[in-house]
Amino acid sequence: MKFRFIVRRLIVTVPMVLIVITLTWGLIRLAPGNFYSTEKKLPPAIEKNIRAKYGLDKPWYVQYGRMMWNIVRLDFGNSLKYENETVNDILWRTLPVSATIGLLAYLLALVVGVLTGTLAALKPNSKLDYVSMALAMLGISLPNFVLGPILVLVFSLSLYWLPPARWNGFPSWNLVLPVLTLSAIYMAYIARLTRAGMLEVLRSDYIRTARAKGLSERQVVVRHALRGGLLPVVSFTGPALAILISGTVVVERIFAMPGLGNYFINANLNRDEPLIIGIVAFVSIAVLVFNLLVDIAYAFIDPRIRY
Amino acid sequence: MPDSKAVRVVAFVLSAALLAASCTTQAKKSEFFGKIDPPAGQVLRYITGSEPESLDPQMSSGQPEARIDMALYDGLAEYHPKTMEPIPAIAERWVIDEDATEFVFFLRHDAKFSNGDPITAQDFVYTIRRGFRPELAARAAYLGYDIQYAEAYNSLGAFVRDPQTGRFLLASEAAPAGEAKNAGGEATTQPAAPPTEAEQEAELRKELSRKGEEAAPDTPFHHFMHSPARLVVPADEKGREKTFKADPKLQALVAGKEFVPVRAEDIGVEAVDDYTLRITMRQPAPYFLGLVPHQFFRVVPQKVVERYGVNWTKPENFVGSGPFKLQEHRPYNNLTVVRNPYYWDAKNVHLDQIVFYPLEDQTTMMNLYKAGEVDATYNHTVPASWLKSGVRFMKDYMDAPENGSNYWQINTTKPPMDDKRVRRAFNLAVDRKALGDYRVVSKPNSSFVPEGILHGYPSPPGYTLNVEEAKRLLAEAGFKDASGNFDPKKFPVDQVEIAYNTSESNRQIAEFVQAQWKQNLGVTIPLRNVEWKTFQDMRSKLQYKGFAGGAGWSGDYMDPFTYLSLFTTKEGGDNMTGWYDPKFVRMLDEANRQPEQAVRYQMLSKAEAYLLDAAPVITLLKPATSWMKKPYVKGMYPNPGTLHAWKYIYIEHDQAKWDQQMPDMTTDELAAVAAKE
Amino acid sequence: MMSGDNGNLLSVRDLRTYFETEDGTVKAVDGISFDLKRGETLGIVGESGSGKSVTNLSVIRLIPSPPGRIVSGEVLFHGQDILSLPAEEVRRIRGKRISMIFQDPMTSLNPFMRISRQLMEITQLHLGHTREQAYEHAVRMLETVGIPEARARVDSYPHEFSGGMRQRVMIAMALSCEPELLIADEPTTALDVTIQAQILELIRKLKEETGTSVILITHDLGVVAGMTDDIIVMYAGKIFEQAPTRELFAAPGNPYTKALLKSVPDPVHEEGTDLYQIPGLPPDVAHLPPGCPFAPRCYHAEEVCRREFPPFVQLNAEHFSLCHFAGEVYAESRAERDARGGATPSGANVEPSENLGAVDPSENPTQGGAGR
Amino acid sequence: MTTGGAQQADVAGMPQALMASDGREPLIAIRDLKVHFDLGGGSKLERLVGGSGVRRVVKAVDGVSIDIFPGETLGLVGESGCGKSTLGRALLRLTEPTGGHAFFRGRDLAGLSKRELRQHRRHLQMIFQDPYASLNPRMTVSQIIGEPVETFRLARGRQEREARVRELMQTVGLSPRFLKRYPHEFSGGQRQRIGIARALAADPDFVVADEPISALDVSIQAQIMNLMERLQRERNLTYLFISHDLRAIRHVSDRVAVMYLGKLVEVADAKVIYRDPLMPYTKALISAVPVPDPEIEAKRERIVLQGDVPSPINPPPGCRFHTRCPWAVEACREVVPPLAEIKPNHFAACIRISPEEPDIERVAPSDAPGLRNPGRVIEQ
Repeated sequence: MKFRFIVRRLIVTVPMVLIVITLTWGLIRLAPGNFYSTEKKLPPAIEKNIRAKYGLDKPWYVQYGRMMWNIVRLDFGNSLKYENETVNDILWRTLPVSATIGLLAYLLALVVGVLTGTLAALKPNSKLDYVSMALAMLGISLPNFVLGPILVLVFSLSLYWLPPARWNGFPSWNLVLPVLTLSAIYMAYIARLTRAGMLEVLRSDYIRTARAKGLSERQVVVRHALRGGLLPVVSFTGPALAILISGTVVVERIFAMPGLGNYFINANLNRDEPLIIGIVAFVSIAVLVFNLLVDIAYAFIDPRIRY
Repeated sequence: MPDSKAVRVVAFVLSAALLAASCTTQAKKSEFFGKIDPPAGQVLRYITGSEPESLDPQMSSGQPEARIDMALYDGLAEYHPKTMEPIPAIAERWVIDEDATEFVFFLRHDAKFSNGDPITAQDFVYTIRRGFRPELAARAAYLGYDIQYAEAYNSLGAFVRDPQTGRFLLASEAAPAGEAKNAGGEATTQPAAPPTEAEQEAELRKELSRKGEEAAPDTPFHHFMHSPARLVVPADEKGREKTFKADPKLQALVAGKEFVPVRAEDIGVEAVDDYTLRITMRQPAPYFLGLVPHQFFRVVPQKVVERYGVNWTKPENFVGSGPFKLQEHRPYNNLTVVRNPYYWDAKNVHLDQIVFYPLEDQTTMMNLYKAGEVDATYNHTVPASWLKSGVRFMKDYMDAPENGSNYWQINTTKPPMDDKRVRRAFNLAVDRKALGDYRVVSKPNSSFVPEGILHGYPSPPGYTLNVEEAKRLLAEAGFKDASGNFDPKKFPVDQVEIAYNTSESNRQIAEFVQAQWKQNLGVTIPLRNVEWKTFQDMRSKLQYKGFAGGAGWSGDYMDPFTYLSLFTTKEGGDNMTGWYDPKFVRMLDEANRQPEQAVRYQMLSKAEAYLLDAAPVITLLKPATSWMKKPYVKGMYPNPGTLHAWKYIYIEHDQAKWDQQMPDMTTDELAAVAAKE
Repeated sequence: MMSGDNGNLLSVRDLRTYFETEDGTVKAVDGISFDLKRGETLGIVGESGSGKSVTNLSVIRLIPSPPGRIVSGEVLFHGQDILSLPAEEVRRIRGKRISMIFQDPMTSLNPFMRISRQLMEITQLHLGHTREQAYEHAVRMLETVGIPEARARVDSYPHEFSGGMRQRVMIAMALSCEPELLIADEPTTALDVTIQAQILELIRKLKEETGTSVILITHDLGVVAGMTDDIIVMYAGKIFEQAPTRELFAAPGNPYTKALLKSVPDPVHEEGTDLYQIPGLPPDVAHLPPGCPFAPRCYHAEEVCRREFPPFVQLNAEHFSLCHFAGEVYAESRAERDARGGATPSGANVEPSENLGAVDPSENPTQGGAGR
Repeated sequence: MTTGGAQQADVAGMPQALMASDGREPLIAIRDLKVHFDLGGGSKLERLVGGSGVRRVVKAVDGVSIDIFPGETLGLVGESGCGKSTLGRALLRLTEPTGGHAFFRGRDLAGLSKRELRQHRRHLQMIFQDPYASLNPRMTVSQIIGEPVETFRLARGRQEREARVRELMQTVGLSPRFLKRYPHEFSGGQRQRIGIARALAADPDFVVADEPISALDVSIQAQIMNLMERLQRERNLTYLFISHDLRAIRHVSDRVAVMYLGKLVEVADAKVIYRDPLMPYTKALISAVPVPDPEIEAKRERIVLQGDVPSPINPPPGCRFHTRCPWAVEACREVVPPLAEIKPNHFAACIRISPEEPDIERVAPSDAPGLRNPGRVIEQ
């Protein structure tokens, strides 16, 4: 019963998000420093004014309660650092940036990864297999904070082909390098997953059955093998989209993209509590929803799965 | 599995890519760094540093904001593009009284906001009062605390009034002579008995008669400003109780009195008429003029601010006062400003547009610079590794000295560093020249105030390497063997450590100095790496042992006082050494009462010598600005604060006129720029 | 086309299928020849690694390549060599004229596809059925193999069926195009006894109804005993013995067959004595000794067995054995059978075996010379 | 439960021997043992979101009582999913029973603490179906076999341990040369020998052999069965031999217990049960075994059961076999037949037979004599 499963999962999601938020809130409090502390020490009177302005002089349970009440209303309040911006504004402004980079990267990874993975699996130990898997290894072993600068070095600083950083809307040449950088590892993983998945499926008994039926190789692959072979890719998508968020953090940093990840780093450095809470809540909801979607997709693809 | 083969292919592809990249970079050996391709028209693309916290000039305190605010807002004075000394802006001229407690600014009559509204003295009164509003919680408010009653208002103070007579209690009545913190100069010399109204009147008359011809006419407010300072106590009951607990005498004094909260109107800022602004200080503050160009004092439009609240700086609501106005703001990506046609000096503004890129990652900045996507960067933007690879020899590299000082703090409250001799010894055991050579961009700084940046300031002789003297001092402090010579084994290295906040350059300096001490004194002080916020916390609470590395102070204004005043607060503030000496504070006060700049500098120099002798810090380096600008960007100078008055800057499309080196810093060239029009 | 088939539906001649492994060349099938007449059932018996499955995958060219490869031989189907046909032609034979059932019904059906589609696919491909025709045909086939409420269940997924039901689906699929040859590769090994009985019953029944020839591959001598006309016993990629079923059980002419028969506990005859055990381990097919591959485990082995590869001895018209001492073993078996025959408690069992036994020696009195 | 350190039988819990035993004490006495796996469901919340509201319970073992006597081999036979492996595991508490008792020398294993259980494990060992999956691939043979020796402190010092491992290897027919090899270097049969050696290393009294030969080649099956029989004679072992292979069971067992969907349906001497099965399921089972003799195969009357084994989740009420039983009558759907002594030492669970009328073929078509006189009932 899929509907029941979805409802149950959603019900579980709510307390999980609240727990994550509470933990985050606690951790911010444990960390030393404040959003207003700078290199130069503030006179106590000014510090007091700031604390009063943002309600930091209230007891912790009042602050916690107020935060939770805000969250229940899905209003995370104003950023502390950028006081004329609400967290919701920031989320809505940064999300399209991160989503553009992330989804483009994943889409590219999916297309290239599945294609090369399948071709490699069809001719194991061939030249194509070696080359594509070598590239996949490269993708996996090169962290994006290494790959990004290498791409920049080659394409921006030596060849002057592509801009080395900055967001310039969609579509734009500025997207090429960050998307490639972010995509590489997923491409590599997906290629390897597809190859492994397809190899396993192609070895399986039901593929032998399909061949024994007299189907052509193309029919065997497309009709019978692909679905099972891509299951690992589907289940990878959930965690991948979650990792994607952390991946964009690095890539947004390298390429100075005004996305969620960049804000998240700065929010943490700034101890910008509402912003941190807002992003954490948003990301954890997104991760849970992604995983749920993947599980549902899985159930549609694999009829054996029942929840 | 094809993994082993894959590894080989990976290694090959990687090395090929890197080889290709390094070949192409080396092939293009150039005098300039990267692509030199001026943008079409008068557009400047500039990297400002972090995303500005706020575009509200009163709300920010940092340099990234200062740079943008300098485009969006004008003040009474502007920074000189080379020396950073104040030059006339909205104020055509100004008059400072003899003991530097009163500043009168005469405003130009054609200054306008970007919506065309005229800028008057009332706007400055509003702006300055606003900056001190406690509810605004402006971080930079402390910069103006020397304005009469500004601190009292900002920290929620209250005057004390006798309900019967209606007379306000004076600071001099409560404070013991010589320690009156809030009192003006006169207060310290006045008798403890309260003066009568008549006496106050007479005093004031005498006072006013000293003012020169230029002074603005007298007003009741002016009268009030120059009457003896009133006593200020916390306005809230809790705070008062705390104060009284510490001072029972004060409690007795105020018993039965009523408390009148200090109002914005009580601050020493007065619009004498539409175009005359008078600012009165609570104490002599000749350095205040250096602060006037600071964004905190730049004028904002009252109507717009009050109408839109925190959102007034959003592009759709924005009204400014500077040479440029806000066109687009996409946080963390770009902030674009365009020419403000209402600007009083609009005809002398050369650029049509400035695009500020808020970036924090140095490599990214340099990538953009090299790729020709930006025209100039802010200071300290060239990563150390790039510097070493030769960028600093390029013609577009700027490394002028900076208004800053890098030093280490010493926790003088804990043994063995509570002994002045020990602190001096450690200062004497550092070879600053070697450190400067090692650090590449920084210069050695033996004294505390950076040497040679402030014109006319005679720096006292600081610390140079003298190992013998250092050992002698340590032996004298008790770390000696039987024969009376210094014995490194006696030194309690377990009670001392070098704490520094996580950063590559801090680590390098820490290791270097550690090695110097080991070599020169035979003492190995352990290193401790601490995250910034924690580091900040342990420093301000004096919880560190021995040394806190990585402290740096960049001057708020061009005056030695911005450095020396660090040690006028005992707790809190940026002192963080625990060293406080009333004598030192008195020396500074006396210097500040000197109207003559040269004499004042002499006296400040003496105070600095006194500070160096007490050695609450290890002086080390003065930073260089270290940034880059394309040769076609003209009118932009490596000044000590890397703050540029944008109206002087232009894009030179004639290649022949491009800068072939760091721009000339003699002030004549500025006149040439102004003449260009 | 029909001219040269001698009534044989399938003739395999000197088939060799080798696998390249890290361990060297594995001669999984090494020179196998047999004939299958129309309407007959052939049993191929052997332990794992004996090459029995590879033989049959080779027949319809389903050997995964690499690592496998058919080195030589002919597979004459209606006199036409499948091994030399273009791939396209072979695909037209697969599933239509020769179809297969595999060991594990749990994994042999595509878990992601509805049963109906899997069944329709094959008739759409080979018989040119429209969707509707194919669907109706699928339902009919499921009814034929005894799946209750076939119409209601035809759109299920494989996992919704039990193991036995899935094997029925496999059979339905295999018989969809009324093939001339059905190859059943261990069709009941993964099933429980009661289900095994059902499936064997079903194959038997369908075979009788359609006249399809069947090759039944199994390791279980019990399964082939009741199902087949002829039996091939394989060991280490070679045919060790080949005979009509009754003959083989009554008078095995090869020590391996004999040992195999004795090592299976017989629930009817056996009286709790120690089971005969074949010593040693199955051979490592990649590294075979020069002589008889079974020699190291053979009770009858002599020096010559270890040295020389044994001859394929014809014991009578239809009985062959790969052994240096085939004749002796055969004689020995017959003697044992005669002795046992007299003592068999149930008279019903005696008669047919007596009949069979009586024929053999008279026809081939001089077969089985050890020296050949 | 008493948990005293006394070694002698727990008098209060001492079970009575149920089976004829020639006066022997049973080594293992199983009483009403149950292993239920709760799959959840049926909660209010579930109903709220559209669930069926029925709790799903797998009754893998559902009230089994039987005695196993010293030195005998009890064969436990049944189709996959009938619970025979779960019963074996529950006996050793590798799976925790959810009800009932299992006495070892009169001591209830179910009541033992983890620590006491570890002490008892020495006497109770297990051999698994898949010898590869049950051997740690990262341990050498010497370590695998030596582990129980060490755990139960059966040897002093390394040398003694090694000697014992060598001896064990020889006992199971492995060359001690292979001491330092890893499981993957062995064939299936050899691995099963390793598994047996490991089980023997603790010097047990009782061994549960869970499908020990199913994964092996025919020629190797005989080797392992013979090895096990030899070891039983030499070491006076008691076996619970679990298998779905009726021919193997028949060969190795003294007595055979037939299990169907979590319950025992027939228990008798091996010879008797094959020659003369009473319960319809046993009859069908035995008739389904293919005989490697074409003569017999040709003549045999087979009872081919229709349909599949029902799911052990919420199994059918009444006699669990009634859905497939050719002899089932109305009462079979309702009455759970007790395991009763139909003939001396021959127990069967079927209401259609009784001691008076043991042959179901001769019972009147809709009669259920078992309802009138079930015989000596040992299990409800």
